[in-house]
Amino acid sequence: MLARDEIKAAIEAMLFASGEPLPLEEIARVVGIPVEDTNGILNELVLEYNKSGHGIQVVEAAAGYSLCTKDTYYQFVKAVRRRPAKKLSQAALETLAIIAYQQPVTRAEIEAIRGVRAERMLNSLLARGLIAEAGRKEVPGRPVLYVTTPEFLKLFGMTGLTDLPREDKEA
Amino acid sequence: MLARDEIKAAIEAMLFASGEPLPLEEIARVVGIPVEDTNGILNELVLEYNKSGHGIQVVEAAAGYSLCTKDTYYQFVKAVRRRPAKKLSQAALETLAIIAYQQPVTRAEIEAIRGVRAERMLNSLLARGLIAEAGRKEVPGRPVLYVTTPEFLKLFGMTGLTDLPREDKEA
Amino acid sequence: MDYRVRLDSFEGPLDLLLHLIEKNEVDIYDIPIAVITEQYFDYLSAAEEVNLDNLAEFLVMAATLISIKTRMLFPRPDAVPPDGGEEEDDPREELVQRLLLYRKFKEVASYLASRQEGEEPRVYYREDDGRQEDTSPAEVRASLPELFRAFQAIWAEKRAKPASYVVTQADVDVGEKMKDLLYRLRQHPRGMVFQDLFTTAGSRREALVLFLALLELVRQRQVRATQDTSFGRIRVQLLD
Repeated sequence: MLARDEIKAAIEAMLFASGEPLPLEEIARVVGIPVEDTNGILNELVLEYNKSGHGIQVVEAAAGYSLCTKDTYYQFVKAVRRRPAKKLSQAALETLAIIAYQQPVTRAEIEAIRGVRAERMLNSLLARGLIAEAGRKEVPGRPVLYVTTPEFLKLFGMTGLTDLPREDKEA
Repeated sequence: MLARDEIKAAIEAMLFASGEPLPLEEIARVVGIPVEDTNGILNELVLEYNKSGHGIQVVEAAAGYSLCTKDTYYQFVKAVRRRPAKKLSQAALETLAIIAYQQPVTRAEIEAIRGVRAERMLNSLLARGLIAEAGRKEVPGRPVLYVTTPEFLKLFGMTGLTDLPREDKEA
Repeated sequence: MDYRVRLDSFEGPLDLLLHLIEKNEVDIYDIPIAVITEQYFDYLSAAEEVNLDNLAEFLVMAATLISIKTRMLFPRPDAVPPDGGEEEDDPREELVQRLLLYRKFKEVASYLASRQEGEEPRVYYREDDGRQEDTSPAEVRASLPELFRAFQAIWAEKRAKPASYVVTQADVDVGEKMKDLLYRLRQHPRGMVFQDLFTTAGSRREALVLFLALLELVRQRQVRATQDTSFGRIRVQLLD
Protein backbone atom coordinates (compact mmCIF):
# COMPACT_ATOMS: atom_id res chain seq x y z
CA MET A 1 0.00 0.00 0.00
CA LEU A 2 1.35 3.38 -1.00
CA ALA A 3 1.52 6.40 1.26
CA ARG A 4 -1.06 9.08 0.54
CA ASP A 5 1.61 11.37 -0.85
CA GLU A 6 2.66 8.70 -3.29
CA ILE A 7 -0.88 7.97 -4.38
CA LYS A 8 -1.27 11.63 -5.15
CA ALA A 9 1.95 11.55 -7.17
CA ALA A 10 0.78 8.44 -8.98
CA ILE A 11 -2.50 10.12 -9.90
CA GLU A 12 -0.62 13.15 -11.17
CA ALA A 13 1.55 10.89 -13.32
CA MET A 14 -1.51 9.10 -14.66
CA LEU A 15 -3.29 12.32 -15.56
CA PHE A 16 -0.16 13.51 -17.31
CA ALA A 17 0.41 10.34 -19.29
CA SER A 18 -3.12 9.51 -20.35
CA GLY A 19 -4.07 10.83 -23.73
CA GLU A 20 -7.72 10.93 -22.73
CA PRO A 21 -9.73 12.16 -19.75
CA LEU A 22 -9.65 9.64 -16.90
CA PRO A 23 -12.90 8.79 -15.12
CA LEU A 24 -12.78 8.98 -11.32
CA GLU A 25 -13.67 5.30 -10.99
CA GLU A 26 -10.84 4.21 -13.22
CA ILE A 27 -8.30 6.25 -11.29
CA ALA A 28 -9.57 4.75 -8.01
CA ARG A 29 -9.36 1.25 -9.43
CA VAL A 30 -5.81 1.67 -10.67
CA VAL A 31 -4.43 3.17 -7.45
CA GLY A 32 -6.47 0.73 -5.41
CA ILE A 33 -8.20 3.03 -2.94
CA PRO A 34 -11.90 3.88 -2.45
CA VAL A 35 -13.55 6.30 -4.87
CA GLU A 36 -14.25 8.88 -2.12
CA ASP A 37 -10.59 9.01 -1.11
CA THR A 38 -9.58 9.33 -4.74
CA ASN A 39 -12.05 12.14 -5.13
CA GLY A 40 -10.49 13.90 -2.12
CA ILE A 41 -7.01 13.64 -3.61
CA LEU A 42 -8.20 14.88 -6.98
CA ASN A 43 -9.81 17.89 -5.33
CA GLU A 44 -6.51 18.65 -3.62
CA LEU A 45 -4.72 18.46 -6.95
CA VAL A 46 -7.28 20.76 -8.55
CA LEU A 47 -6.80 23.34 -5.77
CA GLU A 48 -3.02 23.16 -5.78
CA TYR A 49 -2.72 23.66 -9.50
CA ASN A 50 -5.27 26.44 -9.44
CA LYS A 51 -2.79 28.51 -7.45
CA SER A 52 -0.93 31.15 -9.35
CA GLY A 53 2.58 30.08 -10.09
CA HIS A 54 1.21 27.10 -11.99
CA GLY A 55 0.64 27.23 -15.73
CA ILE A 56 -1.20 23.93 -15.83
CA GLN A 57 -4.44 22.83 -14.20
CA VAL A 58 -6.44 19.72 -13.42
CA VAL A 59 -9.87 19.94 -15.04
CA GLU A 60 -12.93 17.76 -14.73
CA ALA A 61 -15.17 17.22 -17.74
CA ALA A 62 -17.96 14.78 -18.46
CA ALA A 63 -15.50 12.14 -19.62
CA GLY A 64 -13.19 12.45 -16.58
CA TYR A 65 -10.18 14.31 -15.26
CA SER A 66 -7.29 15.62 -17.31
CA LEU A 67 -4.36 17.99 -17.15
CA CYS A 68 -4.16 20.95 -19.47
CA THR A 69 -2.60 24.41 -19.60
CA LYS A 70 -4.36 27.48 -18.21
CA ASP A 71 -5.91 29.63 -20.91
CA THR A 72 -4.02 32.70 -19.67
CA TYR A 73 -0.81 31.38 -21.15
CA TYR A 74 -2.16 30.47 -24.56
CA GLN A 75 0.14 32.77 -26.45
CA PHE A 76 3.27 31.24 -24.95
CA VAL A 77 2.06 27.72 -25.58
CA LYS A 78 1.05 28.53 -29.12
CA ALA A 79 4.60 29.71 -29.79
CA VAL A 80 6.07 26.29 -28.95
CA ARG A 81 3.47 23.94 -30.40
CA ARG A 82 5.21 22.01 -33.13
CA ARG A 83 2.34 20.27 -34.77
CA PRO A 84 -0.50 22.65 -35.34
CA ALA A 85 -3.64 20.72 -36.12
CA LYS A 86 -4.74 20.82 -39.72
CA LYS A 87 -7.25 23.55 -40.41
CA LEU A 88 -10.82 22.39 -40.73
CA SER A 89 -12.93 23.41 -43.70
CA GLN A 90 -15.73 25.95 -43.27
CA ALA A 91 -18.24 23.15 -43.85
CA ALA A 92 -16.65 21.03 -41.13
CA LEU A 93 -16.61 23.94 -38.68
CA GLU A 94 -20.26 24.80 -39.32
CA THR A 95 -21.31 21.20 -38.87
CA LEU A 96 -19.31 20.93 -35.64
CA ALA A 97 -20.79 24.19 -34.39
CA ILE A 98 -24.31 22.85 -34.87
CA ILE A 99 -23.53 19.54 -33.22
CA ALA A 100 -21.78 21.25 -30.31
CA TYR A 101 -24.80 23.40 -29.48
CA GLN A 102 -27.64 21.10 -30.42
CA GLN A 103 -26.30 17.74 -29.30
CA PRO A 104 -27.52 15.09 -29.42
CA VAL A 105 -28.64 15.92 -32.93
CA THR A 106 -29.67 13.98 -36.03
CA ARG A 107 -28.39 14.32 -39.56
CA ALA A 108 -31.72 15.72 -40.74
CA GLU A 109 -31.62 18.42 -38.07
CA ILE A 110 -28.14 19.47 -39.16
CA GLU A 111 -29.20 19.50 -42.81
CA ALA A 112 -32.23 21.64 -42.00
CA ILE A 113 -29.95 24.29 -40.49
CA ARG A 114 -27.15 24.26 -43.06
CA GLY A 115 -29.38 23.69 -46.05
CA VAL A 116 -27.04 21.15 -47.58
CA ARG A 117 -26.53 17.43 -47.29
CA ALA A 118 -24.45 16.38 -44.32
CA GLU A 119 -23.74 12.70 -44.84
CA ARG A 120 -20.21 12.91 -46.18
CA MET A 121 -19.22 15.58 -43.71
CA LEU A 122 -20.51 13.50 -40.80
CA ASN A 123 -18.53 10.52 -42.03
CA SER A 124 -15.39 12.57 -42.21
CA LEU A 125 -15.91 14.06 -38.71
CA LEU A 126 -16.57 10.56 -37.36
CA ALA A 127 -13.37 9.35 -39.00
CA ARG A 128 -11.44 12.16 -37.33
CA GLY A 129 -12.93 11.26 -33.96
CA LEU A 130 -14.38 14.75 -33.44
CA ILE A 131 -17.94 13.46 -33.18
CA ALA A 132 -19.45 10.15 -32.17
CA GLU A 133 -22.73 8.36 -32.57
CA ALA A 134 -24.82 8.31 -29.41
CA GLY A 135 -27.80 6.08 -29.88
CA ARG A 136 -30.87 6.79 -31.93
CA LYS A 137 -33.68 9.27 -31.67
CA GLU A 138 -36.98 7.64 -30.84
CA VAL A 139 -38.88 9.04 -33.77
CA PRO A 140 -39.94 7.28 -36.97
CA GLY A 141 -36.89 6.00 -38.80
CA ARG A 142 -34.89 5.99 -35.54
CA PRO A 143 -32.17 8.28 -36.92
CA VAL A 144 -28.66 8.19 -35.42
CA LEU A 145 -27.84 10.92 -32.90
CA TYR A 146 -24.49 12.68 -32.99
CA VAL A 147 -22.49 14.26 -30.14
CA THR A 148 -19.06 15.88 -29.87
CA THR A 149 -16.17 13.94 -28.31
CA PRO A 150 -13.33 14.79 -25.88
CA GLU A 151 -11.20 15.02 -29.02
CA PHE A 152 -13.39 17.95 -30.07
CA LEU A 153 -12.70 19.76 -26.79
CA LYS A 154 -9.01 19.06 -27.22
CA LEU A 155 -8.84 20.44 -30.74
CA PHE A 156 -10.52 23.71 -29.78
CA GLY A 157 -8.80 24.01 -26.41
CA MET A 158 -11.88 23.76 -24.22
CA THR A 159 -12.22 22.22 -20.78
CA GLY A 160 -15.89 21.49 -21.36
CA LEU A 161 -18.87 22.42 -23.49
CA THR A 162 -19.49 25.31 -21.10
CA ASP A 163 -16.57 27.07 -22.81
CA LEU A 164 -18.80 27.56 -25.83
CA PRO A 165 -20.02 31.14 -26.02
CA ARG A 166 -23.63 31.60 -24.98
CA GLU A 167 -26.17 33.67 -26.82
CA ASP A 168 -26.43 36.37 -24.14
CA LYS A 169 -22.69 36.78 -23.78
CA GLU A 170 -22.21 37.20 -27.49
CA ALA A 171 -24.43 39.17 -29.80
CA MET B 1 6.18 42.42 -18.72
CA LEU B 2 5.00 39.49 -16.67
CA ALA B 3 5.69 38.98 -12.98
CA ARG B 4 8.27 36.32 -12.20
CA ASP B 5 5.58 34.01 -10.88
CA GLU B 6 3.71 34.26 -14.14
CA ILE B 7 6.80 33.64 -16.23
CA LYS B 8 7.36 30.49 -14.26
CA ALA B 9 3.76 29.45 -14.88
CA ALA B 10 4.11 30.22 -18.58
CA ILE B 11 7.23 28.06 -18.80
CA GLU B 12 5.44 25.23 -17.02
CA ALA B 13 2.60 25.47 -19.52
CA MET B 14 5.04 25.47 -22.43
CA LEU B 15 6.91 22.41 -21.16
CA PHE B 16 3.63 20.62 -20.61
CA ALA B 17 2.08 21.33 -23.96
CA SER B 18 5.08 20.93 -26.23
CA GLY B 19 5.43 17.53 -27.80
CA GLU B 20 9.19 17.87 -27.87
CA PRO B 21 11.95 19.03 -25.51
CA LEU B 22 12.37 22.82 -25.51
CA PRO B 23 15.86 24.34 -25.71
CA LEU B 24 16.69 26.90 -23.01
CA GLU B 25 17.24 29.63 -25.60
CA GLU B 26 13.88 29.08 -27.18
CA ILE B 27 12.09 29.28 -23.83
CA ALA B 28 13.94 32.49 -23.00
CA ARG B 29 13.06 34.00 -26.35
CA VAL B 30 9.36 33.16 -26.05
CA VAL B 31 8.94 34.51 -22.51
CA GLY B 32 11.14 37.48 -23.35
CA ILE B 33 13.66 37.43 -20.50
CA PRO B 34 17.44 36.81 -20.48
CA VAL B 35 18.73 33.26 -20.79
CA GLU B 36 20.30 33.33 -17.31
CA ASP B 37 17.04 34.26 -15.64
CA THR B 38 15.22 31.60 -17.61
CA ASN B 39 17.80 29.10 -16.49
CA GLY B 40 17.22 30.09 -12.86
CA ILE B 41 13.46 29.58 -13.18
CA LEU B 42 13.93 26.21 -14.87
CA ASN B 43 16.19 25.07 -12.03
CA GLU B 44 13.50 26.05 -9.56
CA LEU B 45 10.95 24.04 -11.50
CA VAL B 46 13.27 21.03 -11.57
CA LEU B 47 13.70 21.17 -7.78
CA GLU B 48 10.02 21.68 -7.02
CA TYR B 49 8.88 18.77 -9.13
CA ASN B 50 11.64 16.56 -7.70
CA LYS B 51 9.91 16.73 -4.33
CA SER B 52 7.91 13.71 -3.36
CA GLY B 53 4.23 14.34 -3.83
CA HIS B 54 4.82 14.94 -7.53
CA GLY B 55 4.48 12.20 -10.12
CA ILE B 56 5.92 14.27 -12.91
CA GLN B 57 9.32 15.90 -13.27
CA VAL B 58 11.17 18.47 -15.33
CA VAL B 59 14.17 16.90 -17.02
CA GLU B 60 16.97 18.42 -19.03
CA ALA B 61 18.39 16.51 -21.96
CA ALA B 62 20.60 17.48 -24.87
CA ALA B 63 17.62 18.60 -26.91
CA GLY B 64 16.21 20.75 -24.12
CA TYR B 65 13.78 20.70 -21.21
CA SER B 66 10.67 18.62 -20.98
CA LEU B 67 8.08 17.35 -18.54
CA CYS B 68 7.66 13.62 -18.08
CA THR B 69 6.43 11.11 -15.51
CA LYS B 70 8.74 9.74 -12.80
CA ASP B 71 9.91 6.15 -13.32
CA THR B 72 8.59 5.17 -9.87
CA TYR B 73 5.02 5.39 -11.09
CA TYR B 74 5.60 3.39 -14.21
CA GLN B 75 3.03 0.73 -13.29
CA PHE B 76 0.25 3.26 -12.84
CA VAL B 77 1.09 5.08 -16.02
CA LYS B 78 1.11 1.84 -17.93
CA ALA B 79 -2.32 0.96 -16.58
CA VAL B 80 -3.93 4.07 -18.01
CA ARG B 81 -1.92 4.41 -21.16
CA ARG B 82 -3.86 1.50 -22.50
CA ARG B 83 -2.18 1.71 -25.77
CA PRO B 84 -5.47 2.01 -27.53
CA ALA B 85 -5.36 -0.25 -30.50
CA LYS B 86 -4.56 2.22 -33.22
CA LYS B 87 -7.41 3.18 -35.44
CA LEU B 88 -6.97 2.22 -39.05
CA SER B 89 -6.27 5.33 -41.08
CA GLN B 90 -8.87 6.65 -43.48
CA ALA B 91 -6.57 5.77 -46.39
CA ALA B 92 -6.27 2.19 -45.16
CA LEU B 93 -10.02 1.93 -44.70
CA GLU B 94 -10.68 3.20 -48.18
CA THR B 95 -8.20 0.80 -49.74
CA LEU B 96 -9.65 -2.09 -47.78
CA ALA B 97 -13.16 -1.05 -48.79
CA ILE B 98 -12.21 -1.15 -52.46
CA ILE B 99 -10.57 -4.53 -52.14
CA ALA B 100 -13.41 -5.94 -50.08
CA TYR B 101 -16.11 -4.89 -52.50
CA GLN B 102 -14.25 -5.38 -55.79
CA GLN B 103 -12.03 -8.34 -55.11
CA PRO B 104 -10.03 -9.75 -56.75
CA VAL B 105 -8.61 -6.41 -57.77
CA THR B 106 -5.31 -5.10 -59.13
CA ARG B 107 -3.22 -2.24 -57.83
CA ALA B 108 -3.96 -0.19 -60.93
CA GLU B 109 -7.69 -0.62 -60.38
CA ILE B 110 -7.39 0.57 -56.79
CA GLU B 111 -5.31 3.54 -57.86
CA ALA B 112 -7.83 4.44 -60.53
CA ILE B 113 -10.56 4.64 -57.90
CA ARG B 114 -8.65 6.41 -55.13
CA GLY B 115 -6.61 8.58 -57.46
CA VAL B 116 -3.41 8.10 -55.47
CA ARG B 117 -0.57 5.59 -55.46
CA ALA B 118 -1.43 2.44 -53.59
CA GLU B 119 1.85 0.56 -53.40
CA ARG B 120 2.89 1.47 -49.87
CA MET B 121 -0.59 1.06 -48.51
CA LEU B 122 -0.87 -2.39 -50.11
CA ASN B 123 2.46 -3.42 -48.61
CA SER B 124 1.37 -2.28 -45.20
CA LEU B 125 -1.97 -4.10 -45.46
CA LEU B 126 -0.12 -7.21 -46.66
CA ALA B 127 2.25 -6.96 -43.69
CA ARG B 128 -0.72 -6.72 -41.34
CA GLY B 129 -2.23 -9.78 -42.93
CA LEU B 130 -5.44 -7.98 -43.85
CA ILE B 131 -5.06 -8.67 -47.58
CA ALA B 132 -3.28 -11.33 -49.61
CA GLU B 133 -2.16 -11.85 -53.16
CA ALA B 134 -4.30 -14.20 -55.19
CA GLY B 135 -2.70 -14.95 -58.53
CA ARG B 136 -2.44 -12.61 -61.47
CA LYS B 137 -4.91 -11.04 -63.83
CA GLU B 138 -4.59 -12.39 -67.38
CA VAL B 139 -4.11 -9.03 -69.04
CA PRO B 140 -0.93 -7.49 -70.42
CA GLY B 141 1.58 -7.09 -67.64
CA ARG B 142 -0.13 -9.83 -65.62
CA PRO B 143 -0.69 -7.63 -62.56
CA VAL B 144 -1.07 -9.17 -59.11
CA LEU B 145 -4.62 -9.59 -57.80
CA TYR B 146 -5.50 -8.75 -54.20
CA VAL B 147 -8.17 -10.22 -51.96
CA THR B 148 -9.10 -9.80 -48.30
CA THR B 149 -8.07 -12.42 -45.73
CA PRO B 150 -9.76 -14.19 -42.80
CA GLU B 151 -7.82 -11.75 -40.63
CA PHE B 152 -9.74 -8.96 -42.35
CA LEU B 153 -13.06 -10.62 -41.53
CA LYS B 154 -11.94 -10.98 -37.91
CA LEU B 155 -10.96 -7.32 -37.60
CA PHE B 156 -14.38 -6.18 -38.74
CA GLY B 157 -16.25 -8.89 -36.91
CA MET B 158 -17.67 -10.54 -40.00
CA THR B 159 -18.29 -14.20 -40.55
CA GLY B 160 -17.98 -13.88 -44.31
CA LEU B 161 -17.93 -11.38 -47.15
CA THR B 162 -21.71 -11.63 -47.35
CA ASP B 163 -21.76 -9.59 -44.13
CA LEU B 164 -20.51 -6.56 -46.05
CA PRO B 165 -23.16 -3.88 -45.95
CA ARG B 166 -24.77 -3.15 -49.29
CA GLU B 167 -25.79 0.25 -50.57
CA ASP B 168 -29.49 -0.55 -50.83
CA LYS B 169 -29.73 -1.47 -47.16
CA GLU B 170 -28.87 2.08 -46.20
CA ALA B 171 -30.38 5.23 -47.64
CA MET C 1 -23.38 41.64 -64.73
CA ASP C 2 -20.11 40.50 -63.39
CA TYR C 3 -20.55 37.71 -60.91
CA ARG C 4 -17.20 36.08 -60.87
CA VAL C 5 -18.05 34.05 -57.85
CA ARG C 6 -18.07 30.31 -58.02
CA LEU C 7 -21.15 28.67 -56.63
CA ASP C 8 -18.84 26.21 -54.93
CA SER C 9 -17.38 28.98 -52.82
CA PHE C 10 -20.67 29.17 -50.94
CA GLU C 11 -21.46 26.62 -48.28
CA GLY C 12 -24.96 26.28 -49.63
CA PRO C 13 -28.04 28.24 -50.65
CA LEU C 14 -28.37 29.96 -47.26
CA ASP C 15 -24.76 31.10 -47.42
CA LEU C 16 -25.36 32.55 -50.87
CA LEU C 17 -28.49 34.34 -49.65
CA LEU C 18 -26.62 35.83 -46.68
CA HIS C 19 -23.98 37.03 -49.09
CA LEU C 20 -26.60 38.72 -51.27
CA ILE C 21 -28.26 40.33 -48.27
CA GLU C 22 -24.93 41.66 -47.08
CA LYS C 23 -23.88 42.82 -50.54
CA ASN C 24 -27.13 44.72 -51.05
CA GLU C 25 -26.96 46.08 -47.52
CA VAL C 26 -30.58 45.24 -46.90
CA ASP C 27 -32.34 44.43 -43.65
CA ILE C 28 -32.53 40.71 -43.06
CA TYR C 29 -35.96 41.21 -41.45
CA ASP C 30 -37.24 43.00 -44.53
CA ILE C 31 -35.68 41.24 -47.49
CA PRO C 32 -36.62 42.74 -50.88
CA ILE C 33 -37.51 39.31 -52.15
CA ALA C 34 -37.85 40.18 -55.84
CA VAL C 35 -34.38 41.74 -56.02
CA ILE C 36 -32.72 38.99 -54.04
CA THR C 37 -34.46 36.26 -56.02
CA GLU C 38 -33.32 37.81 -59.26
CA GLN C 39 -29.74 38.02 -58.09
CA TYR C 40 -29.92 34.50 -56.74
CA PHE C 41 -30.89 33.24 -60.18
CA ASP C 42 -28.15 35.33 -61.73
CA TYR C 43 -25.64 33.52 -59.57
CA LEU C 44 -27.02 30.17 -60.57
CA SER C 45 -26.78 31.07 -64.24
CA ALA C 46 -23.36 32.66 -63.95
CA ALA C 47 -21.80 29.73 -62.18
CA GLU C 48 -19.48 28.14 -64.66
CA GLU C 49 -19.11 24.79 -63.13
CA VAL C 50 -21.08 23.19 -60.42
CA ASN C 51 -21.45 19.92 -58.73
CA LEU C 52 -24.87 18.51 -59.52
CA ASP C 53 -25.36 17.25 -55.98
CA ASN C 54 -24.98 20.80 -54.75
CA LEU C 55 -27.08 22.24 -57.54
CA ALA C 56 -30.13 20.37 -56.31
CA GLU C 57 -29.81 22.13 -52.97
CA PHE C 58 -29.53 25.51 -54.66
CA LEU C 59 -32.55 24.72 -56.78
CA VAL C 60 -34.67 23.76 -53.78
CA MET C 61 -33.98 27.22 -52.42
CA ALA C 62 -34.77 28.76 -55.80
CA ALA C 63 -38.16 27.11 -55.63
CA THR C 64 -38.68 28.45 -52.11
CA LEU C 65 -37.78 31.96 -53.20
CA ILE C 66 -40.20 31.86 -56.10
CA SER C 67 -42.95 30.58 -53.89
CA ILE C 68 -42.35 33.41 -51.40
CA LYS C 69 -42.27 35.94 -54.19
CA THR C 70 -45.55 34.63 -55.56
CA ARG C 71 -47.21 34.71 -52.15
CA MET C 72 -46.12 38.28 -51.70
CA LEU C 73 -47.59 39.27 -55.04
CA PHE C 74 -50.81 37.36 -54.62
CA PRO C 75 -51.83 37.02 -50.99
CA ARG C 76 -53.89 33.94 -50.41
CA PRO C 77 -57.61 34.51 -50.76
CA ASP C 78 -59.21 34.88 -47.33
CA ALA C 79 -61.76 32.26 -48.26
CA VAL C 80 -59.14 29.55 -47.98
CA PRO C 81 -57.29 30.07 -44.72
CA PRO C 82 -54.09 28.01 -44.81
CA ASP C 83 -54.17 26.30 -41.45
CA GLY C 84 -56.73 27.30 -38.91
CA GLY C 85 -57.60 30.70 -40.28
CA GLU C 86 -54.98 32.77 -38.51
CA GLU C 87 -54.03 36.06 -40.00
CA GLU C 88 -51.71 35.73 -42.98
CA ASP C 89 -48.06 35.78 -41.85
CA ASP C 90 -45.27 37.43 -43.71
CA PRO C 91 -44.33 34.79 -46.29
CA ARG C 92 -40.68 35.61 -45.64
CA GLU C 93 -40.85 34.87 -41.93
CA GLU C 94 -39.72 31.26 -42.09
CA LEU C 95 -36.83 32.01 -44.43
CA VAL C 96 -35.69 34.84 -42.18
CA GLN C 97 -35.66 32.54 -39.17
CA ARG C 98 -33.62 30.00 -41.11
CA LEU C 99 -31.16 32.65 -42.24
CA LEU C 100 -30.75 33.97 -38.70
CA LEU C 101 -30.16 30.52 -37.31
CA TYR C 102 -27.69 29.64 -40.01
CA ARG C 103 -25.87 32.93 -39.55
CA LYS C 104 -25.55 32.23 -35.84
CA PHE C 105 -23.81 28.91 -36.50
CA LYS C 106 -21.65 30.48 -39.14
CA GLU C 107 -20.43 32.88 -36.48
CA VAL C 108 -19.78 30.03 -34.08
CA ALA C 109 -17.84 28.29 -36.84
CA SER C 110 -15.46 31.22 -37.22
CA TYR C 111 -15.15 31.44 -33.45
CA LEU C 112 -14.15 27.77 -33.40
CA ALA C 113 -11.62 28.42 -36.14
CA SER C 114 -9.98 31.20 -34.16
CA ARG C 115 -9.86 28.98 -31.07
CA GLN C 116 -8.22 26.25 -33.07
CA GLU C 117 -5.65 28.71 -34.36
CA GLY C 118 -4.95 29.96 -30.86
CA GLU C 119 -6.19 33.47 -31.59
CA GLU C 120 -8.41 33.29 -28.52
CA PRO C 121 -7.46 32.31 -24.97
CA ARG C 122 -7.65 28.54 -24.84
CA VAL C 123 -6.19 25.64 -22.98
CA TYR C 124 -3.84 23.15 -24.53
CA TYR C 125 -3.65 19.48 -23.82
CA ARG C 126 -0.47 17.54 -24.27
CA GLU C 127 0.67 17.04 -27.78
CA ASP C 128 0.91 13.34 -28.48
CA ASP C 129 4.57 12.79 -28.91
CA GLY C 130 5.33 10.85 -32.02
CA ARG C 131 7.68 8.61 -30.07
CA GLN C 132 4.88 6.72 -28.41
CA GLU C 133 3.05 6.05 -31.58
CA ASP C 134 4.94 3.61 -33.69
CA THR C 135 6.28 1.41 -30.91
CA SER C 136 3.33 -0.95 -30.98
CA PRO C 137 2.95 -2.40 -34.43
CA ALA C 138 0.18 -4.85 -35.02
CA GLU C 139 -2.85 -3.86 -32.96
CA VAL C 140 -5.33 -1.97 -35.04
CA ARG C 141 -9.02 -1.52 -34.55
CA ALA C 142 -11.74 -0.71 -36.99
CA SER C 143 -15.43 -1.31 -37.35
CA LEU C 144 -17.73 -2.40 -40.10
CA PRO C 145 -19.69 0.86 -40.21
CA GLU C 146 -16.37 2.63 -40.67
CA LEU C 147 -15.50 0.40 -43.57
CA PHE C 148 -18.86 0.97 -45.18
CA ARG C 149 -18.57 4.72 -44.69
CA ALA C 150 -15.19 4.64 -46.40
CA PHE C 151 -16.78 2.75 -49.24
CA GLN C 152 -19.60 5.25 -49.55
CA ALA C 153 -17.20 8.16 -49.37
CA ILE C 154 -15.14 6.78 -52.24
CA TRP C 155 -18.08 6.12 -54.48
CA ALA C 156 -19.75 9.37 -53.67
CA GLU C 157 -16.56 11.11 -54.77
CA LYS C 158 -16.34 9.04 -57.89
CA ARG C 159 -19.88 9.89 -58.79
CA ALA C 160 -19.35 13.53 -58.01
CA LYS C 161 -16.44 13.91 -60.39
CA PRO C 162 -18.00 13.22 -63.75
CA ALA C 163 -21.00 15.21 -62.57
CA SER C 164 -19.02 18.40 -62.76
CA TYR C 165 -19.14 19.97 -66.20
CA VAL C 166 -17.94 23.03 -67.89
CA VAL C 167 -20.99 24.50 -69.51
CA THR C 168 -21.23 23.94 -73.20
CA GLN C 169 -24.12 25.13 -75.25
CA ALA C 170 -26.30 22.10 -75.46
CA ASP C 171 -29.53 22.10 -77.32
CA VAL C 172 -31.92 21.67 -74.46
CA ASP C 173 -35.11 23.61 -74.49
CA VAL C 174 -37.82 24.05 -71.93
CA GLY C 175 -40.60 22.55 -74.04
CA GLU C 176 -38.60 19.41 -74.60
CA LYS C 177 -37.89 19.10 -70.91
CA MET C 178 -41.54 19.61 -70.00
CA LYS C 179 -42.52 16.66 -72.16
CA ASP C 180 -39.68 14.72 -70.67
CA LEU C 181 -40.79 15.48 -67.12
CA LEU C 182 -44.42 14.63 -67.80
CA TYR C 183 -43.32 11.33 -69.23
CA ARG C 184 -41.20 10.48 -66.23
CA LEU C 185 -43.85 11.57 -63.76
CA ARG C 186 -46.37 9.35 -65.48
CA GLN C 187 -44.07 6.46 -64.70
CA HIS C 188 -44.26 7.43 -61.03
CA PRO C 189 -47.93 7.92 -60.22
CA ARG C 190 -47.07 8.43 -56.54
CA GLY C 191 -44.65 11.22 -57.35
CA MET C 192 -40.92 11.69 -57.39
CA VAL C 193 -38.48 13.35 -55.02
CA PHE C 194 -37.42 16.70 -56.39
CA GLN C 195 -33.70 15.95 -56.27
CA ASP C 196 -34.18 12.66 -58.10
CA LEU C 197 -35.59 14.52 -61.08
CA PHE C 198 -32.14 15.94 -61.66
CA THR C 199 -30.08 12.80 -61.57
CA THR C 200 -30.42 12.47 -65.32
CA ALA C 201 -29.30 16.03 -66.01
CA GLY C 202 -25.90 15.89 -67.66
CA SER C 203 -24.94 19.49 -67.11
CA ARG C 204 -25.73 22.51 -65.03
CA ARG C 205 -27.47 24.10 -67.96
CA GLU C 206 -29.59 21.06 -68.53
CA ALA C 207 -30.52 20.99 -64.85
CA LEU C 208 -31.49 24.65 -64.98
CA VAL C 209 -33.65 24.13 -68.04
CA LEU C 210 -35.20 21.13 -66.34
CA PHE C 211 -35.93 23.32 -63.35
CA LEU C 212 -37.53 26.00 -65.47
CA ALA C 213 -39.61 23.33 -67.18
CA LEU C 214 -40.77 22.14 -63.78
CA LEU C 215 -41.71 25.66 -62.71
CA GLU C 216 -43.72 26.06 -65.92
CA LEU C 217 -45.55 22.79 -65.31
CA VAL C 218 -46.37 23.89 -61.76
CA ARG C 219 -47.62 27.21 -63.09
CA GLN C 220 -49.80 25.44 -65.67
CA ARG C 221 -51.13 23.27 -62.83
CA GLN C 222 -50.09 20.09 -64.57
CA VAL C 223 -47.78 19.22 -61.74
CA ARG C 224 -47.84 19.77 -58.01
CA ALA C 225 -44.80 20.19 -55.78
CA THR C 226 -45.23 19.66 -52.05
CA GLN C 227 -42.91 19.95 -49.11
CA ASP C 228 -43.97 18.52 -45.75
CA THR C 229 -41.41 20.16 -43.55
CA SER C 230 -39.34 23.21 -44.25
CA PHE C 231 -36.28 21.93 -45.97
CA GLY C 232 -37.72 18.48 -46.14
CA ARG C 233 -37.90 16.65 -49.37
CA ILE C 234 -39.94 18.20 -52.08
CA ARG C 235 -42.24 15.74 -53.74
CA VAL C 236 -43.32 16.32 -57.32
CA GLN C 237 -46.51 14.75 -58.59
CA LEU C 238 -48.76 14.87 -61.63
CA LEU C 239 -52.05 16.64 -61.13
CA ASP C 240 -54.94 15.02 -62.83
